[in-house]
Amino acid sequence: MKYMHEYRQAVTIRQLADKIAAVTRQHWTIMEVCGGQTHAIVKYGLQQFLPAQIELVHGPGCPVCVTSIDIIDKAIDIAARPNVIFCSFGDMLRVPGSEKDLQSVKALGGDIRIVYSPMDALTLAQHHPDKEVVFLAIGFETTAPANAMAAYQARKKGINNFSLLTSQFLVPPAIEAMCQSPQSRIQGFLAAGHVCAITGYESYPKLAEKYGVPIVVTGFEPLDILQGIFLCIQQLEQGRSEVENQYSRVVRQQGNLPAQQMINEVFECQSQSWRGIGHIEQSGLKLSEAFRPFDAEQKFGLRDKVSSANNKYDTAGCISGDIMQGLKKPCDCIHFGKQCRPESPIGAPMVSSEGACAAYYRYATFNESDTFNKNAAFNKSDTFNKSTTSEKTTTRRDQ
Amino acid sequence: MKYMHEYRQAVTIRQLADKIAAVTRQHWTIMEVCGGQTHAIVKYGLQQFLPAQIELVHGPGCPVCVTSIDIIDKAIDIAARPNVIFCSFGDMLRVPGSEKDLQSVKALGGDIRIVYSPMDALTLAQHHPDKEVVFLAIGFETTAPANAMAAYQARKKGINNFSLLTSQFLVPPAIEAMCQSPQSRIQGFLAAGHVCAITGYESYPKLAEKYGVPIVVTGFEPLDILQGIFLCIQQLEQGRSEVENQYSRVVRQQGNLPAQQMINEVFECQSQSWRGIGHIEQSGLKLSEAFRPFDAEQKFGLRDKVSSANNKYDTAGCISGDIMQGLKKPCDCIHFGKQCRPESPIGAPMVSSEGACAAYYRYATFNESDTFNKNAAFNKSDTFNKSTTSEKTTTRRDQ
Amino acid sequence: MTKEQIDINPTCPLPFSDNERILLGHGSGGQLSHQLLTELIYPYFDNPMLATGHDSALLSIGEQRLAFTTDSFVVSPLFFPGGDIGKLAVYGTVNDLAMSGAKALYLSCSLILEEGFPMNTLSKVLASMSQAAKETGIQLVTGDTKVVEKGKGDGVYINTAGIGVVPHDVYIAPQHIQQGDVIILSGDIGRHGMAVMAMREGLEFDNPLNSDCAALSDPIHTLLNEGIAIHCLRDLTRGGLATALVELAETAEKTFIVEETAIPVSEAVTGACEMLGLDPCYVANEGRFIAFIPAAQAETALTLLRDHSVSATSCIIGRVDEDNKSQVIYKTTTGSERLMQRLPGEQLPRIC
Amino acid sequence: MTKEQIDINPTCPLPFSDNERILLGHGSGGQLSHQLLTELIYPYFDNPMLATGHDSALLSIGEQRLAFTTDSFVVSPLFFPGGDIGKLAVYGTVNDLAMSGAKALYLSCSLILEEGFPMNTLSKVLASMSQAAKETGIQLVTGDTKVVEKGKGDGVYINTAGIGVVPHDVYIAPQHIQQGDVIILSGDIGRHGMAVMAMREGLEFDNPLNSDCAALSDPIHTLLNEGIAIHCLRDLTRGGLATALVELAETAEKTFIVEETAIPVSEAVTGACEMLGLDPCYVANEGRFIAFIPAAQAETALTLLRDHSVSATSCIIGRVDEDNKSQVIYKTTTGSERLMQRLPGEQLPRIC
Amino acid sequence: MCLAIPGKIEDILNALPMERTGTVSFGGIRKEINLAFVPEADPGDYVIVHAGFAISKINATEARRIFDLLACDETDAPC
Amino acid sequence: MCLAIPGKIEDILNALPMERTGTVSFGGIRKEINLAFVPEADPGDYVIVHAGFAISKINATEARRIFDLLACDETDAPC
Ligand code: SF4
Ligand code: SF4
Ligand SMILES: [Mg+2]
Ligand SMILES: [Mg+2]
Ligand SMILES: [Mg+2]
Ligand SMILES: [Mg+2]
Ligand SMILES: [Mg+2]
Ligand SMILES: [Mg+2]
Ligand SMILES: [Mg+2]
Ligand SMILES: [Mg+2]
Ligand SMILES: [Mg+2]
Ligand SMILES: [Mg+2]
Repeated sequence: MKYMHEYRQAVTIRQLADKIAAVTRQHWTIMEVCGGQTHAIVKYGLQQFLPAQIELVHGPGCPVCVTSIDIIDKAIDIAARPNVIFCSFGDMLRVPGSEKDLQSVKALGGDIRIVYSPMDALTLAQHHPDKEVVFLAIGFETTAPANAMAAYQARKKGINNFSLLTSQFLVPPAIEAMCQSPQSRIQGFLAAGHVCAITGYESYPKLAEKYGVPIVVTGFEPLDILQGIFLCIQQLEQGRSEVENQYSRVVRQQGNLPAQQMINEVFECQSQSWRGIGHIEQSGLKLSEAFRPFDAEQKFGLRDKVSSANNKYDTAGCISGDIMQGLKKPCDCIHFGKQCRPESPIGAPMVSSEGACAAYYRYATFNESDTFNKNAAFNKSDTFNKSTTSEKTTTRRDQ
Repeated sequence: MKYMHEYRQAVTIRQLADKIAAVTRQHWTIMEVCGGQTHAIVKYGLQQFLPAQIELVHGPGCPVCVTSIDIIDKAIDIAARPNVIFCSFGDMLRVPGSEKDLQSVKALGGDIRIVYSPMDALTLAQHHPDKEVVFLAIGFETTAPANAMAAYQARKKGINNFSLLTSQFLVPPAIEAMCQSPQSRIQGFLAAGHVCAITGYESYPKLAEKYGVPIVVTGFEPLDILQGIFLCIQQLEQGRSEVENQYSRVVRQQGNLPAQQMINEVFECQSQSWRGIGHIEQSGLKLSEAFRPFDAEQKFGLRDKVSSANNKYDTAGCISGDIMQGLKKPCDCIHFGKQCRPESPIGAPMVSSEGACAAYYRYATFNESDTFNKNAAFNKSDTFNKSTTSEKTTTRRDQ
Repeated sequence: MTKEQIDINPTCPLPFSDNERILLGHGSGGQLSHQLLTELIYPYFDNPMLATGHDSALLSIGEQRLAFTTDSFVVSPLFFPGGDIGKLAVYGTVNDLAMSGAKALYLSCSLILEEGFPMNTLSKVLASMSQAAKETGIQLVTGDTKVVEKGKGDGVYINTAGIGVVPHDVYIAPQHIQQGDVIILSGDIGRHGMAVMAMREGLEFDNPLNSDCAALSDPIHTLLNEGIAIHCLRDLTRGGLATALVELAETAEKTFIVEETAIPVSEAVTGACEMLGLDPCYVANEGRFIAFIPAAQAETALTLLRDHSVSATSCIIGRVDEDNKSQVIYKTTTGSERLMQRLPGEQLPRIC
Repeated sequence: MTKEQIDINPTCPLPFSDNERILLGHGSGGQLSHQLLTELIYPYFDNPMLATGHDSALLSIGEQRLAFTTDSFVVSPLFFPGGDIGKLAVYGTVNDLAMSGAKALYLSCSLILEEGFPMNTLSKVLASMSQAAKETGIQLVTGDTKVVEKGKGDGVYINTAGIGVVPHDVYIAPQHIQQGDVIILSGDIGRHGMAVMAMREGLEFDNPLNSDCAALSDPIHTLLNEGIAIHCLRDLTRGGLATALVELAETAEKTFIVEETAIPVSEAVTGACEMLGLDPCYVANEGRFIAFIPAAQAETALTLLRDHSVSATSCIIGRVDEDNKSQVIYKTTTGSERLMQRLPGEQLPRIC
Repeated sequence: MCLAIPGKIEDILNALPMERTGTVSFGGIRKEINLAFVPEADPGDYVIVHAGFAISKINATEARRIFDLLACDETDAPC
Repeated sequence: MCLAIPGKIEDILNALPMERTGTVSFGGIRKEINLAFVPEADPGDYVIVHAGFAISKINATEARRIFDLLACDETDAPC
């Protein structure tokens, strides 16, 4: 496929790897913000092409991972109701709520459908006027225009049996929050290319400048990611902290204006709770006043319902929040590869194949010291520990 | 089992058969009113013990056979609704309505349960307060007290998610209607022992007298039936038309007073439609005013709904009405054993194993001229034709 | 590409109207099952072995004579007095092999599990299968496991297929039934069907009514070892004694005469059948068989059978008559005669 | 007598908590399926043949060497581009027999029909089975039909079991995999799973994407007839290529090295997988196999395989390495290496 | 119609008049049966049961009559 | 997050601005995709598609840049 496979060839990958090795002189910690990038890094074994001094940490950019338990519990509540068709993207079905997951609601008879697009859910609503069709509208800025369009068309066409349970996140406030954290070890960011395709990157220079971090807008193919790392390391070694656009074939500086307009028409900013991380001011999107009739929480009387704080998952020692803030790695978690495995996840990052834990588990790197034992439970002297245990630098780059 | 197997022994059967042969001098046509008796006659081959002059014709005493298509269609309507648990005695599931039967509603997902007793349906209603539980309360006077008790207890205990779809019949008005019919060939009746266990038989003498027919209250075991026939033939040969009680071990003259009281408390008489026969005045029971909240027709807004007159079954040449009035025999029907078979009934009497057609089909008498061809379709020179074709007497006995 | 656009263009021997659908009765083992097989399934698989209507297929591979059979088990409840679906699944196939005179050697097991089925219940079912396999000396050598979505199964369905070896001098088949053969029934009928139904109907029993669920291979092999010339065997399952007799009479093109008074039925089964308006001759069994044996060997055979607990109350219930009318004449307890029929659909409790 | 009162007292090797239940993933052919088999099912049937993890069991009866296998088929939709459940049910068992080097002779067929299933659809399924059986020369000799209540099935489930004869000089099994063997894949992967999923997701194709659903017996028998010393075969079904490789590496206790760039994937499958976020190595196939062949015979084998349309694009995707670590090393298109894993549960479309 | 079979009352489970039930045995089986319509029937008595309700108590003397009659016929003695 | 893949617009199915859709081909498959957010993209153009929506038109010149760059490095020529 054009614009895809040419970015996965061993020859060019090797060339870029050599360029990276040539410029790297110090230890650097870089975060790729987006889970899709994490997935590609692990799937294509990109760590193998990097010098030992480059440490990649994995950001919070996986909506499956950061959607709060509260929302999952509300989704489960709604999906279990008799007259509801509950629509969701595939991976959300396995995310643990405080008691169970959507998959088990389905196993008990709930009408839950996996859709490819929010518009598919809207079409279902048109075809089933006797049912309430609810779409679990998760996502970052990339997905927000699609979710917005579904609400916009529902209102325009008077499809009143349709509603959205929203859990939408914004990237820049999360980056800023991580930069402000005193524990943060992140020295540069690979920004999420598909988010920037919508938003552009005009808000990044002031972040780069304020916190002294280079930010490289980066694509998702192996070659994109390596080039993003190269540009980032080059800046770090040269003492720069600027915004660069590696993904220029897709991302324009001002982003996608019609899509931004749609977001603004349908949504408004709100404080948002990130699973494992906590509240971040102005980091989420909710339906604006005019679209409130399409808000599932309101429609089903769940606006003020709060899940019991005591849940079996987040109290179980899952360190997903630390992982998504670049403070820890999956193999630092005592459950990783033991109780917590893709077939029986404890935390959300083990669910989505973009979640850092699942990606690490699934695409284990080959290593002479036998990464996996036969039962696929990880042993302590794990490949992935290598980089984290090597040097626990907390140095923030100052310039 | 006591009071059962001792009434099925070949030796005593043979003795009674000899007694019957000894008293029979003329051709007599006797109707056993009850389907349970028809079943026993055919199952135990009792015709083989009777002289050729005794012709048995089979009455309308099978509630599965006489429940109107209208009620079946209403049952199907209710049973197909999503929030309903529909309860019925087993055989009713196969009775054809105007388009389909309850069994096919079940096959399409309707929650239909077979119960042994009306009280089981009431218990279901208690266990499923979120569902409407509807019981298809069919039956003659024998079943009416049980149906009444279910309604009585529902009202007493405030089980308001319970209701009855009633189709209840009374025997004496039907006997009188048959006696009044100018075509009737019936010269004596075996009255239904279990009906009389409830009602007693104080209403019969005036019928016997008015229409000049002996009426013998008769039980259900082979020996009971043969004794009933013996007593009836004895009267006929002696020119008497009285009421006798063959089934005195079970039936008292005044019947079961507590059961009668329960019927009177819960039900009131109404004109009733008998499938294949038509309306007979005061021949049915409906819920009285105080129990109207437990009337399923009222609860589901079906009181005034009438089935389309045009239905695929009753227009198909089924002669069930004639059979149940003693005017014809199953083998006179062009469909018998061909399109109409127990696995694919056209009319109701082919459904219940008490229905005359099903009983004839199932318990075919062994006969040298090969009763059945291999496909189990009946050929014309059928055993059962023997008696009907022998002498088409329409003589009514007059005295 | 939608479902409708796919053109599979089958050569369909029977056109059905769009609303002809499978009914529960098509699985009852009676008349509807018979029609489904003879009118729809057999015509597609033009194989004489299928039409023999035998419990298992007889295959010749090289010098070996093998018997091969399969059954799926879909019973509810999964556990019932005297047995469970696991036992049934092993015994059912062992018995079908035994009905060809074969020694059961190898078993396959395929599970269709419903999403949400408790692991502990599965464990119990497997334990029971394991024990039944050990007891009957059959080895489970291959298997398969599928999981279907909630609401598309009933806990667990089990399919087993079995392979056995048939000795060279054994020829057991409906076609070998002879005039003058006696018909031996291995015990009282109706226990399995009534034990299961009674559990659903909430009937209580004086002494627990257990399913007859059992392996039948031991008594059969005793008969063969002792030189009894068995002409035909049939285990009584769905459809009951009556359906088995009618099917064999039709396949063998013989007339059978059967005596109601000779057929043993326990008090408990009688009581339950009378209460629900059922005929024990049509109720399912899982550990009973009928055998067609030359009259001259009848007494010896009975003596041998009665030595096994599973066939301790074996008795003669009828004989094969001279004429060849493919029918079963049933002499009732009152002394009259009538023709036995297949079970039409399923037996529904008769109340009114 | 209630359910609870029945004491079946099983000897359970693994205690489960009451809320451990069967998940859809237990039927995916991946890690959960593997756990179910090794931790629950195998311990009950202490039979070395089961643990070989082979496609079919190898039996010796007298002088004969037989292969015996079973599978249940539960696909939805029943008809999909390039095939249907009837074809799958015949080919699936023929293929499992072929994977032992056996010639498929006899088939059993057991149907579990859901009440309300249209007769016409059943007729189409049977027509398709019939045609597939004729085409592969296997005879359907025994069968069974059950009907379950509406809401306890999914139209039709089909179980087949098959018997085949294994020539005396053929020894095909995971245990015979040798260091230095090449791993041949018989064609492009992922067609069946994506054809079925695309139908559910309403994807359109330039040229219709057909399931690879096919019988694999012809190319296998050509290899055997031409004297190729096949060490092991495995048809790729649920769990895809990756799961098959991992299972064989574990059973054979060998290390495989597999090249991503050598694995053929059609444009259509690639496009659909990229769109839905799936990995073609984990997508189901129904007409592909891998063969382990001595390196010296690799070119001859490829030439022979390419002569059959069903294996026309056969190619070498890897080899068996020296160390015996029971693992599959996957060389990615970028030049990196990682370990291949089993499919964990089922593959859900990944969107976000 | 009206399938009804004889059974023997074994014990009374609920003595409230309108809710009277008891265990009735039928050959080898027992079932809880509603006895509200046979207040006169006690443990040891036989009743006829239909649809879960006892509808009549069996009169043992009357039950013997037909056999006495046939026995009489047999011996040709005046009964 | 935000799995998005490149595809080529083949035709426009609905030209109404807010409902604009077209057939997009991805390797060997085609699917109807919402094009409301890429009014500038026409048949023949490549777009990046996420959750059924085209979110950006691919700039072919920019796409070549990395390869030109690497080719330059290779030859050590000044680019
Ligand atoms: S391995 Fe599991 S428990 Fe540990 S951080 Fe990851 S998701 Fe949480
Ligand atoms: S045989 Fe069938 S069609 Fe004829 S009268 Fe009887 S029920 Fe009606
Ligand atoms: Mg059998
Ligand atoms: Mg079988
Ligand atoms: Mg069987
Ligand atoms: Mg399998
Ligand atoms: Mg179920
Ligand atoms: Mg296989
Ligand atoms: Mg198999
Ligand atoms: Mg297989
Ligand atoms: Mg069978
Ligand atoms: Mg279903």
